[in-house]
Amino acid sequence: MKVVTGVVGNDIHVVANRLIDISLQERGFTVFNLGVNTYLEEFIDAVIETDADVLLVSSLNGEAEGWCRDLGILKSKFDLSGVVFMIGGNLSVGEVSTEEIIPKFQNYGFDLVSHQSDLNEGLDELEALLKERL
Amino acid sequence: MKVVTGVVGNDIHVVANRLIDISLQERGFTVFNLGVNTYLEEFIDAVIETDADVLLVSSLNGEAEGWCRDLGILKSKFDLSGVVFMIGGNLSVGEVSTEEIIPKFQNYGFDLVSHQSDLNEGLDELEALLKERL
Amino acid sequence: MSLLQREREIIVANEYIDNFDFDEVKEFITNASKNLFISHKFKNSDNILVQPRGGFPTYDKVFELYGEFKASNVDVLPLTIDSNTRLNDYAMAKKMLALSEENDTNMLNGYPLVNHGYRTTRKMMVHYDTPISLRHGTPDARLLIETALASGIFEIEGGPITYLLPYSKNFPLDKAFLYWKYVERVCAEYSKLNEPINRESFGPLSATLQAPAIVIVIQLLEMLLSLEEGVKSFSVSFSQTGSMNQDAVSSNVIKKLARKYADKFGHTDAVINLVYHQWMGAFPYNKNSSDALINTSTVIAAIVGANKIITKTRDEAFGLPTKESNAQAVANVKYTLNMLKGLPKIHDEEEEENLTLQVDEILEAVFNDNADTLWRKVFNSIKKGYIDIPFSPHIINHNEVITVRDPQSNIRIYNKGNLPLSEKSFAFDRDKIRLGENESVVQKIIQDIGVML
Amino acid sequence: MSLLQREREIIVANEYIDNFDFDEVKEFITNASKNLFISHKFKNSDNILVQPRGGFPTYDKVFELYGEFKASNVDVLPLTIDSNTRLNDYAMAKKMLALSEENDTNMLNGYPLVNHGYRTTRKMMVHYDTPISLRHGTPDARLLIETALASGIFEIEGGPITYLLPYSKNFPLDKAFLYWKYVERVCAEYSKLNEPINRESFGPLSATLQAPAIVIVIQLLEMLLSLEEGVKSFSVSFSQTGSMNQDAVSSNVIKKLARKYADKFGHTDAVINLVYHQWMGAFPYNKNSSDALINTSTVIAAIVGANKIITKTRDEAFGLPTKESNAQAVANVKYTLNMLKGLPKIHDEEEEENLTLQVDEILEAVFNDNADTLWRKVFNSIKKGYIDIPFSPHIINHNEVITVRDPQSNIRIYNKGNLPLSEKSFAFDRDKIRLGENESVVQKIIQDIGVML
Ligand code: B12
Ligand code: B12
Repeated sequence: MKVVTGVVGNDIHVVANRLIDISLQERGFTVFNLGVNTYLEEFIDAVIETDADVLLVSSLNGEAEGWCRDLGILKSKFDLSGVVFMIGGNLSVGEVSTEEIIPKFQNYGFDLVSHQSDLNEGLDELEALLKERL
Repeated sequence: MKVVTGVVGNDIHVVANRLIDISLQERGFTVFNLGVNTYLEEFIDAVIETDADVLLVSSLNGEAEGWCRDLGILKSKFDLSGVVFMIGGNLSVGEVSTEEIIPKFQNYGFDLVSHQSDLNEGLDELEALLKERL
Repeated sequence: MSLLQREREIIVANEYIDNFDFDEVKEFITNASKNLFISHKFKNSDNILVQPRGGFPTYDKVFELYGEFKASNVDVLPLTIDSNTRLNDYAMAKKMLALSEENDTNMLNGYPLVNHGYRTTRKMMVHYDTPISLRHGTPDARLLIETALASGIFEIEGGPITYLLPYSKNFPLDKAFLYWKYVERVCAEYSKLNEPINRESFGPLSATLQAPAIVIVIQLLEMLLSLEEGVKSFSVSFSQTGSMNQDAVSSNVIKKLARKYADKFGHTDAVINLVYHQWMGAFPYNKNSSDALINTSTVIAAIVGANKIITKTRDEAFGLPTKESNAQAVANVKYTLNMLKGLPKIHDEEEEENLTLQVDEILEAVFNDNADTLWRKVFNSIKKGYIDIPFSPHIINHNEVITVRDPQSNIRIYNKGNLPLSEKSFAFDRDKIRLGENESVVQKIIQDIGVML
Repeated sequence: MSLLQREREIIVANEYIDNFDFDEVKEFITNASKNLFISHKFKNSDNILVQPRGGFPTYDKVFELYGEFKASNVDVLPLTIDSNTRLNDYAMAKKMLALSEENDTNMLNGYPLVNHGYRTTRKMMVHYDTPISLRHGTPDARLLIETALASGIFEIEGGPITYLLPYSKNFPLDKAFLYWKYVERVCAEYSKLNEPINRESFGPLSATLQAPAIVIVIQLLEMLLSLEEGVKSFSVSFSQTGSMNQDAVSSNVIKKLARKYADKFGHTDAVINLVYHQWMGAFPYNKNSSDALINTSTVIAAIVGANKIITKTRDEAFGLPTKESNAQAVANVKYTLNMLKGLPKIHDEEEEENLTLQVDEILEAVFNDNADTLWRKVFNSIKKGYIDIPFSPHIINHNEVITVRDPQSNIRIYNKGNLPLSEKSFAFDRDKIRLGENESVVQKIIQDIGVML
């Protein structure tokens, strides 16, 4: 399975990104890590280029809301129906409850949304979904 | 003006008692300090013996409620109508609001009740009342 | 039957308690779980043990409190006794316990252990299977201690000096010595059955401007009086002074001298532990400030290398803490101790030397008293004012020693009263004091009492 | 017109800002209140200055935030810039500012200063009449700094290394040096008009397992690059390491070496201050634990003798703090600093010696590079991996240095990559590392990142 990952927008928090890279590899994924400060277009390009199964976006500094609103538009331009879109990290500026955030990002077009939760639990969810889709 | 003071019941917190003694003297009162661990009967005896104008009771360790319930009975036995009864310090076990405590101790027979408040403000109140009564 | 045993029979024949079965108690202690013994835990732990304070009138409330504490990963459970029981006023305690139970309010500021009795109380102690420390403040604690030990409480705080001078107005001091001798002997006796019973002295005293030298002298004397009777596990203690450096100095000196004097008196096999009390003086009314104060105490305890820390809560200024805030305090302290790493070693040679000198000077005067036994020497020394603590409510205390803080907040002796200090060791302290212009000593003392507000 | 002035004219001719009146700005700074200058406050205060972090998208929210801070008795106000402005993306910042204003939500994680402009911003700064510190993380901060200084913000954080390696993925390093040279020169120029503008370096870097030697090398180099351009007031900084002893060692060494190298390069008249950042790494999700962590940081800052402390809040793990909890954090820190007395002096000769050795070794290699100017030497050293920080997102960083914690939680160099360390000074570090049985370095690193959780 191929995963494209990275941190969206003008966000340079790299620590989680490094750990995610390691964790995905440990779980047997082939990882294309675009690193921090990656724009949505770059993610989509990479997904298409690598024919990835999963796009796993991180956001830590609260910018995600601003950068991900246009995901729907981008998705509609390409046929990405087979790709799982996942986002996680710290998804809002200031403290907002998970219940409020999840539907918002689902509306943007993410299949899996994980706010301030454990990385391993998130990746378990991802694997479960991938299994389901097979 | 003569003041009898002390700490009621099985309460041995002496620090406030020392400061009250000094503060009363500084304000020109003649002080009869019975110290800590003083029972209600002893206070009343001392008031009568010294012909005091004020009985100023401290309680710090939360026992006051238990020891002061019978003040009314004691007061009714003697003619103490000219004496100002005051109590202050920390008047309940656990955290209880001042609004709840003041009427309770007024019912017991205290003219002035001061819970967890500043000593000087309390003594100002006392002097104001004494002036009024003249 | 030994004399002691005869006295014990009399003590437990008290109208407020059910019949006392010494044989059963002996058997219970012999077979008691090691986990109930703090002496065992001290031996097997590298970490500072965390012990809160706390006690409520009813069994159920204490049971719940312990549940909360356990959930916060507490190391040692406290049982704080109410102030009536402390003054042996079991009648009043009984009355207030009844009122508390009926109305589901707290009419007592602690657990009336004698009234509850050991058969009831032991259930709770065995249930939690965690060391319990008895905190009281009782000059005549004979019945209380019998009940405590029979309940599975294997650490007993107090002593003839530390539970008298700050805790009583006129209880006869010589009696206190004899009653505590009884306590020591009972503890020593039971110590042979299983792990040792730990005795702990109460270093905070009146918790207000206590000079380290006097605190340490009293700690060492109570330690010696206890070891003399056969106790094998003893904790000396002191409370946060308000100066981090003075805490470190006190810690270094008390550890060194406790070992030295224990050995000197032939108790080389006794284990000595150090207990640090979080700030014991007047607390701020702002609860966030209290949290900050408590956390700072924790950091200092770790730096000075205490074996146990006794905690306060953010409710301190207001009244007995709720079980929730008490448990939260434990959780916070545990977090801090866990997270706090790379602790430096602090030494201040000059301060340590002078403090050692002061302690040695006072102790020498005590030992030189010509009474025949140690407790009588100590008794005489207190009467003479060789030992004199500020803010004692007790009539025997001289009340001549005056202490204030220097600019670094170290507690310094301003007036030495009858303390047998040399000019040199006294001048070391006194010369560091600075009074403001037009500042009276009384004003300074009032300010210094409120140093944490 | 000087070359610099010509460059400045070009910089401020930006489509996102109104016209920039240099003469008016000069006059403003010349006559500005002394209270706006932290350099002035450093000179006239014996206490650690307390500075929170904080910024919101809209003017009104920052204004309110400052009001809260002032009520908590803050010493230095922060202005944290949003991450779009940091990467010179003024268009995105403008869009998000508009959204924030319309919907009264925060669509930016800081204050987009360039979009607001200096005329507006200055009103607020003059109103509060308190030193303000600019916190950004911008490699090309030329326009931002012009705007800040014109607004009355007289402390500028950052530097070509510390605001690049942790804050950027691929911004060209050589450009960063030149752009920061511009910043230093503008600061130096304005420093002649009134009190000096203070420059501060950002020691926390990526806030994750930074080895003290590397931090200090970078601090000293940014200091020298700044003083070289005429800056007269400079703050070096570092953040809590996780080991109290390592913090004390770092503090002693950085203070000593900053003075030494400043003097050595002829800047004897420059004032050097030390700033301590409360824990900068991953925060616990338990807010009580965060309070405890923050308080512990405060105690350490006081012990190590910092001149300023930069605070965090109990909301750290969750998101930008509310103004209330931010102000509460300041109040708590102020309480602790006030109450904390009798601070001991901590020294660890062996550790200090080795850290000094490591710093000197790296600096020697940097200075020995045969480029003509200091900034080029530093540039080459980073390219060669003589300077290499863990967890930098930047492509120029070698990412070969690996650090982990020893059992006392000191950060130690496990893999030195190209760091020009002697066998001896490296072995000192490396020999202290203990991996658990079957524990991989990666596992250890993950655990060490989460050391405060
Ligand atoms: C270290 C740090 C920094 C370092 C970053 C260094 C670097 N280059 O990486 C420095 C100091 C440079 C920094 C800078 C800034 N930071 Co910062 N930073 C932190 C901090 C303290 C720790 C982050 C970290 O490394 N954690 C350790 C890693 C392992 O954990 P993590 O990042 O939380 O990731 C875990 C989970 O989120 C999850 N996860 C992450 N992604 C994904 C994805 C999926 C799919 C799943 C399932 C899970 C998952 O798994 C990870 C591993 O457990 C956090 C606060 C905190 N969390 O304690 C703030 C924080 C993230 N920073 C913040 C901000 C705002 C900034 C700044 C904009 C400055 C500012 N205004 O204060 C700048 C950023 C500039 C920019 N362009 O982005 C905010 C974000 C605000 C918000 N969301 O509301 C935070 C939350 C602090 C705060 N409360 O204000 N920061
Ligand atoms: C020091 C102290 C001790 C010392 C006392 C030494 C001594 N002999 O004096 C020691 C350690 C020995 C001690 C023991 C105990 N203490 Co104590 N102690 C304190 C502490 C920390 C400070 C008290 C103090 O000295 N304050 C400084 C003085 C100057 O302030 P103050 O006492 O508050 O008095 C001021 C005002 O109240 C006011 N005031 C007082 N009286 C009056 C009267 C009038 C008319 C007016 C106007 C004003 C006024 O003016 C004073 C000056 O500003 C308080 C908590 C706190 N406040 O921080 C607990 C506290 C008073 N203790 C408490 C308790 C329960 C005990 C114990 C029973 C043990 C236990 N169960 O925990 C034992 C008491 C045994 C007994 N028989 O009484 C509780 C009381 C609980 C309650 N009310 O709900 C408190 C509040 C702690 C707590 N939160 O649990 N204690």
